[in-house]
Amino acid sequence: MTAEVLLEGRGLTKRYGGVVAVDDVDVDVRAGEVLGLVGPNGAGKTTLVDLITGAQPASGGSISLQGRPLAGSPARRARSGLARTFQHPLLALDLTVRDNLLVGLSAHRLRSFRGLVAQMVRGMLRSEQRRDHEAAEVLAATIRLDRTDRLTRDLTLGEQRLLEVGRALAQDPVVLLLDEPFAGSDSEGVEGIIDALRTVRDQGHGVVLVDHNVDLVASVVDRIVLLDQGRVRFDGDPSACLASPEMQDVYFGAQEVLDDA
Amino acid sequence: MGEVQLWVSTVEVGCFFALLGLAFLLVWQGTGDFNFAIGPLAMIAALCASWLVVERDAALWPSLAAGVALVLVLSAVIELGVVRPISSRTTHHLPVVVAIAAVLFALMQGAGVVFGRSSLPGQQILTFDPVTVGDSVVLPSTILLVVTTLVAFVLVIGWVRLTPSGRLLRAVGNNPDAANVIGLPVSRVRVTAFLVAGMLAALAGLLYAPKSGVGFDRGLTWTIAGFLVVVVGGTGTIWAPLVAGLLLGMLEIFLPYYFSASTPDYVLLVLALGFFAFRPEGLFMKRVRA
Amino acid sequence: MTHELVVEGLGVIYGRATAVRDVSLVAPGGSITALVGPNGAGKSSTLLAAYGSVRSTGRVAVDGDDVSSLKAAVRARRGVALVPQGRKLFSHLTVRENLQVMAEMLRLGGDAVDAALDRFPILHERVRSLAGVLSGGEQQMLVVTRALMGSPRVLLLDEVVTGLAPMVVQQLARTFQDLAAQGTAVVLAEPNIGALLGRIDRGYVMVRGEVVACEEGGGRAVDHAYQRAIGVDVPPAVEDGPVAGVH
Amino acid sequence: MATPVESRADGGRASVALRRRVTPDLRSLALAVIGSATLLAWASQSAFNQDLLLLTGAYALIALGMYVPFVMVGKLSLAYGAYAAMGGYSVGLVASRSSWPLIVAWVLGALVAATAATILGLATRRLSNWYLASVTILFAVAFESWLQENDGITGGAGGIAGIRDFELLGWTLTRDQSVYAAVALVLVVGLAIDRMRLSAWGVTARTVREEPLVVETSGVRVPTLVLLALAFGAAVASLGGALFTSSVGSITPDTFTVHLVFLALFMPLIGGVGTPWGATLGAALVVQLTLNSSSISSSGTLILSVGVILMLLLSPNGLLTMADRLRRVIGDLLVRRPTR
Amino acid sequence: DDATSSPIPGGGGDAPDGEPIIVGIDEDSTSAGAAYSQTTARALRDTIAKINEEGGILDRPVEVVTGNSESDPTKAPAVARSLIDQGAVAIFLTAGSAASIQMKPVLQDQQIISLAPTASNPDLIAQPDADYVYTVAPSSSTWPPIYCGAFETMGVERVAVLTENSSTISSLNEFIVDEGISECVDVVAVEAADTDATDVTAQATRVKDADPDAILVSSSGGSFEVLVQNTLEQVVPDVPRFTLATLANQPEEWRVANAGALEGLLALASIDITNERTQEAIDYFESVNGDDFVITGFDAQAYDAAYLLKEAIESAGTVDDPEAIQEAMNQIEDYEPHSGLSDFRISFGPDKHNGPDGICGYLLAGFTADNELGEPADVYEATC
Ligand SMILES: Nc1ncnc2c1ncn2[C@@H]1O[C@H](COP(=O)(O)OP(=O)(O)OP(=O)(O)O)[C@@H](O)[C@H]1O
Ligand SMILES: Nc1ncnc2c1ncn2[C@@H]1O[C@H](COP(=O)(O)OP(=O)(O)OP(=O)(O)O)[C@@H](O)[C@H]1O
Ligand SMILES: [Mg+2]
Ligand SMILES: [Mg+2]
Repeated sequence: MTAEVLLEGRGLTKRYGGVVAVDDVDVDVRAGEVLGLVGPNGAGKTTLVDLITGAQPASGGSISLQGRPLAGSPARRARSGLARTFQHPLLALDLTVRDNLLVGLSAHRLRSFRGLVAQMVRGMLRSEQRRDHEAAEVLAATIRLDRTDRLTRDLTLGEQRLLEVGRALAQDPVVLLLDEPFAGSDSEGVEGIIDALRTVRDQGHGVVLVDHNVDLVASVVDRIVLLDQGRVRFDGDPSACLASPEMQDVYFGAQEVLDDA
Repeated sequence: MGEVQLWVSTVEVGCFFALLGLAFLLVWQGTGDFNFAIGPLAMIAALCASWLVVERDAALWPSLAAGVALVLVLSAVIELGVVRPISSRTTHHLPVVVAIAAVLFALMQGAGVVFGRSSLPGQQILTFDPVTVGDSVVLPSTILLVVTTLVAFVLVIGWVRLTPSGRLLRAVGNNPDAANVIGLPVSRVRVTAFLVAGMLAALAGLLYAPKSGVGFDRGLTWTIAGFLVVVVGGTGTIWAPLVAGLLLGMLEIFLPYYFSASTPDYVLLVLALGFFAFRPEGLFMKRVRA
Repeated sequence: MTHELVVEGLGVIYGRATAVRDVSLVAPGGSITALVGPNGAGKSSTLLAAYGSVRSTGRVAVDGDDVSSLKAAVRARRGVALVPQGRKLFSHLTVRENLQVMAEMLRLGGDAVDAALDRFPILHERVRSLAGVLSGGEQQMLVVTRALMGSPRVLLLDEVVTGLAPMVVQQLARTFQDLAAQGTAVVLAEPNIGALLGRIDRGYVMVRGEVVACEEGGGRAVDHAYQRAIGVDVPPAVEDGPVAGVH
Repeated sequence: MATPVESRADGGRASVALRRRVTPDLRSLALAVIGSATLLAWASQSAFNQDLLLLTGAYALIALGMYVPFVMVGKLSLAYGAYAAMGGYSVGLVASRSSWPLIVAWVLGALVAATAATILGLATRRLSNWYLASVTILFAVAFESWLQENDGITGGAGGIAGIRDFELLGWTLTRDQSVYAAVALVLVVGLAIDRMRLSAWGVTARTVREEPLVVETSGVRVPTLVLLALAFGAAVASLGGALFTSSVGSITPDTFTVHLVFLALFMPLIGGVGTPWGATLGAALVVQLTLNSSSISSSGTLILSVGVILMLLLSPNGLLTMADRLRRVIGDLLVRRPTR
Repeated sequence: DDATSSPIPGGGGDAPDGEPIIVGIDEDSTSAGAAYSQTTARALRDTIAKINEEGGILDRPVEVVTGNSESDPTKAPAVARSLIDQGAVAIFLTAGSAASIQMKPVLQDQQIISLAPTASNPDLIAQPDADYVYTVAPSSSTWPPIYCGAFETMGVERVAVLTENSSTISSLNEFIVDEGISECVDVVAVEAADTDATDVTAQATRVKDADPDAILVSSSGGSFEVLVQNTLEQVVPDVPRFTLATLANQPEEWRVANAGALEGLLALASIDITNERTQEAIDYFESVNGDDFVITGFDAQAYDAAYLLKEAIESAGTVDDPEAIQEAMNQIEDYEPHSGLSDFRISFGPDKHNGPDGICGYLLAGFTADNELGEPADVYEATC
């Protein structure tokens, strides 16, 4: 592949006391690529996403986005073009679906100090902003969530996950990172999410997709990285990955994890 | 040897703060709310006992028991009659905070109406002669307060850390939703938290009152003191309030000694600003993932 | 002995919204019963109502005894176990304490916790960690372990394989099959049963709070019923879908 | 007022409302104007009522100042007494030390209060609410001490008295006019905040209250947003202090105390968290209950706090929310009846 | 609506009729100031009842309206206006002085004669807005000579001051300490503590370190003073202590102190039982409140305040002309009060809005071992 490398992580490491959750990982995400990140439980996938997005400080390594070094707070990295969802959906439960989408949609206007002040003043002077609401409705339709006036608290977990993807999408990111978006989604939700990440890819942006539904992952990604115990065990073509011995070994279960009593 | 007297006072005030803080912390651990009524509850225990003794010529021990009993009843009423119905009917956190603040005022004013608005003397529970250390005097009430505080901390720490019901308390406070789903007795635990906290507050009020008497307007001051203790100590461990209480006690006593009376006001602010900037979790805190 | 869960005319209402309307189902011991349906269909609400943690109307019976009026804790002690959806654990308590709390609610003996911990070696390594620092899958393992502590008669599993790697899923599935074989009534709620297709004996399809189909012929038949119910044209012999095969 | 719960309303009706010309903020404003007109008519009956209305205006501004940071962003600051005092002392100092127009004092007070709020917010910017609450309460206490001790600047314990009347462009307001001006000021600020709440900024701010991490990962600097809210709130509260001081003509260190802040805490909740107009309604009720009620044997604060508890029990989200629900129920009945 | 009005029933035979004269009382019945405000307000009502029995003022009955400012400065102006709205031609200020001070602009604007029976804060009668405000209690500037006299008798040369850090007290201290006792003795330490302090050991210890011959406690009484006295008793049991006037007027606070903690404490008191006029007041109050009644300076000062108002209105001959009443008030000379020593007199003038002439409004009395106020101490007797 010759496409431009958007996100480049080198030597990423995260230690918690004695536990090494992510161990010297190199990771690339190219333009127009969906990268699958798979691995057994506790392999370090979520931690790696956290390190990239700045949700947790790294113990070592460096990251760059579109050639520029990526550092600092999550907000700062988001401004550089990252957006993510969380393994356990993080939403404003007491606001409506539309409001949650609005946060993503309006984020780019609020990212500078001037923007924050200007929007605050504008908010005081102007009545309800209809265009924002229409944009939210359109977005809701793409992720197949209807009734945007519902309180987010009243959504099921599956719907919340969908909504979270919608919010991340709304930020129009350069690289979108999704942590187990398919978990608990029905087939319609799955299609909504797949549509969404294809859109992002087709715009020449990158997607990192973490999920345990490997067949589904393999069917939508362009490349798979297999993590185990914080290290990269395989990096390559999805179908090759599925068939690889590493995958059999650490993921599909040659070894017993569970003691059957 | 004036220094010794200062240390005696530090320990005394520190223990009082620590007990109030512990009461705050228990409710926080069990319910996730700050029970701002802790100060007035401490005040009411002391005021009720003194009122019975002074105005009604009641005997000492029944009066003390009545003070404690009243506070326990009030604690249960606060939880069952105010906090629970409100939190079950709204998803916002604010109404509960505000309701508890309203309880704070209602208790203070109510105490003023019932027990009168003039101060009453605290009741001396032990009446042996003051102990002299150097040329400083340690009053029986001080000794009782300190000993009770230490015992209370040991008991509460043992309870919360080691016993099933203590574990239950932490579980319910940590994730009431999960507790509810798997069927833990959430409401019983919450009431217990309020009751034990009320008990601690009552002890604090009764044992500290001999120092300066007690009046209905003390409630707010005591609430703020207990609240600061929890904020400085953090909510991570049960013994944090003891350390934070003694620390605040030291500031309250030694700053006026070396500087002026208003110095604690300023120093506390500056320390808090600096402290929070560098130790954001308070003194003690455990972290988990978002 | 073979146990049985019977639910009759179940209704669940949240405020003004009706989540479950007149749902009746039977989960006989010895088999794994699936409850499938799209997001928001009311699967979780049904399971929660059966366990007793949401208020509901209708009848719930375990082995013929009506438990509708019992609180969740009592039902749990009578052998109803639930793996709830989402992160329903105590993140500031250690792994061991999380299990201890449950063991005490179930009034189990002192060695119940250690026995439960043996189920997942990963958890055993981390008994002293706060549950909140575990990875998503590790947390799910903890929740499953917690539910299995009391040797349940009825096992209610809400999206139980969420976040678990395939090998764990398959081993868990085997455990559930074993339990079922020993007589436990296992109910599995999933919006997407791909990964468990081969393990399911029978199932119900729920849509918008109501049961619309009951299928006795195994996982694939249940899935077809589901597809039909949500309006997907299912050709008579579908072999591959977006499903994780059995490895 | 439809705003507080329109978010809960079902989709169909809300989108119809959306298409209406009259936006929710204007509908709320219309009701607020009607309310104010009623109050003005009542105030014209006596000088005492005028005083109460001015005090209501001052409290309303303090409560509105709390609304944005407290209700919207969820940041509990307890220094609003100090911020109001800054507005008040600014008026007092400018009036007694200079011949500048008093409007300068209002602006100065707002700037000083906003700066103080920013500094306090900065120190606790990465911490949970309770840290802000404790730092601000410490600040309020220290500030009160400072006002008392620095006679040279603040007039010490006696404060500043004999403050001249408010004048604008050489035109001194009569008492009637200042009452009207105060009401207008509250209406303008209330409308601004109501609009702000519904704007993209407001939605983001309300998300901060619930899940700051969401806003953070969308690239918005949460600490900056919070600081803006705190500074704005402080500035509005200082206007309340300035209004009070201008109308009374004097100020002392214990004019605005921590006690007042706890009262102010009640106000947004009494009216309802859904809209800033709730805060103004709350201010009016607080003033009526604590001042305009028979108070020889009973305590206004007692009535008020018990009232707040009862009200929260009946309608945890405030009176306006309750009124709105009532309106909707009645509306439903009226609409449905013919079809039955 | 806003305050209850209570017509005082005429007890005697010739109860005046005619249009009542309305006077207002700002009584703090619910806040921290309630402890003293309620006493004063009750005494005022009693005294007004007596005035009504005696034929009222200008042969018209006097009616009292009451407002409650809760000693809260933000509410005080509105309370003043509410009393005025109800027709009050004069107002008695009995709540905390910070609240009373905040009322001044309203009183000035509406030209309402106001008397503060117990306030000693000079700021209350300081300009601006003080044309209509009068105080009756000995102003704090008259207190130092009494202390100085006692110091001299007792051979005290080094005095330490322990003071409350409140608005009321810190302005008093200017007169009592800075321009007062420091003229006659060495003030070796001035220690302050907050009103709501939970502990004053530090201040007491610093006082001790200064090695004084005597200690003056400057506070507005209440639990703060008790805390201070308890602590001083503990830290410096052997040093003689002095206090201001408030504690002497708060019998209910005495029992709050630890056993014996007040013994020997010398307080300013305005009750001299040997004073015949005081006895007259005591007799009246006892007839109303029962024989258990213990008179305090607050009662006597309230009694005088009511009579001073009566005198002013009667000599003005009208209640409708505020300036005339003010004029009459300023003319009052050598009024014979029911507090202080028998030589004590009260006069007002255009620039003298604090009544007491000379320093004999107060005497020094010592506390007994039972924490009760005893006989006048023989350390000093003020002459006028
Ligand atoms: N704060 C922490 N302290 C100690 N260990 C931690 C902490 N956070 C994460 N870990 C450990 O790091 C490892 C990696 O966790 P991570 O969440 O990245 O796994 P994952 O690949 O996302 O797994 P899953 O598929 O189960 O979500 C886990 O074993 C976890 O227990
Ligand atoms: N606490 C609640 N308050 C209000 N409505 C709720 C609540 N919980 C669930 N609902 C609503 O009830 C309906 C059924 O929800 P439930 O969680 O039972 O569905 P589910 O089938 O489990 O969906 P999913 O597959 O997404 O988990 C949904 O429409 C949901 O929005
Ligand atoms: Mg993960
Ligand atoms: Mg579900």
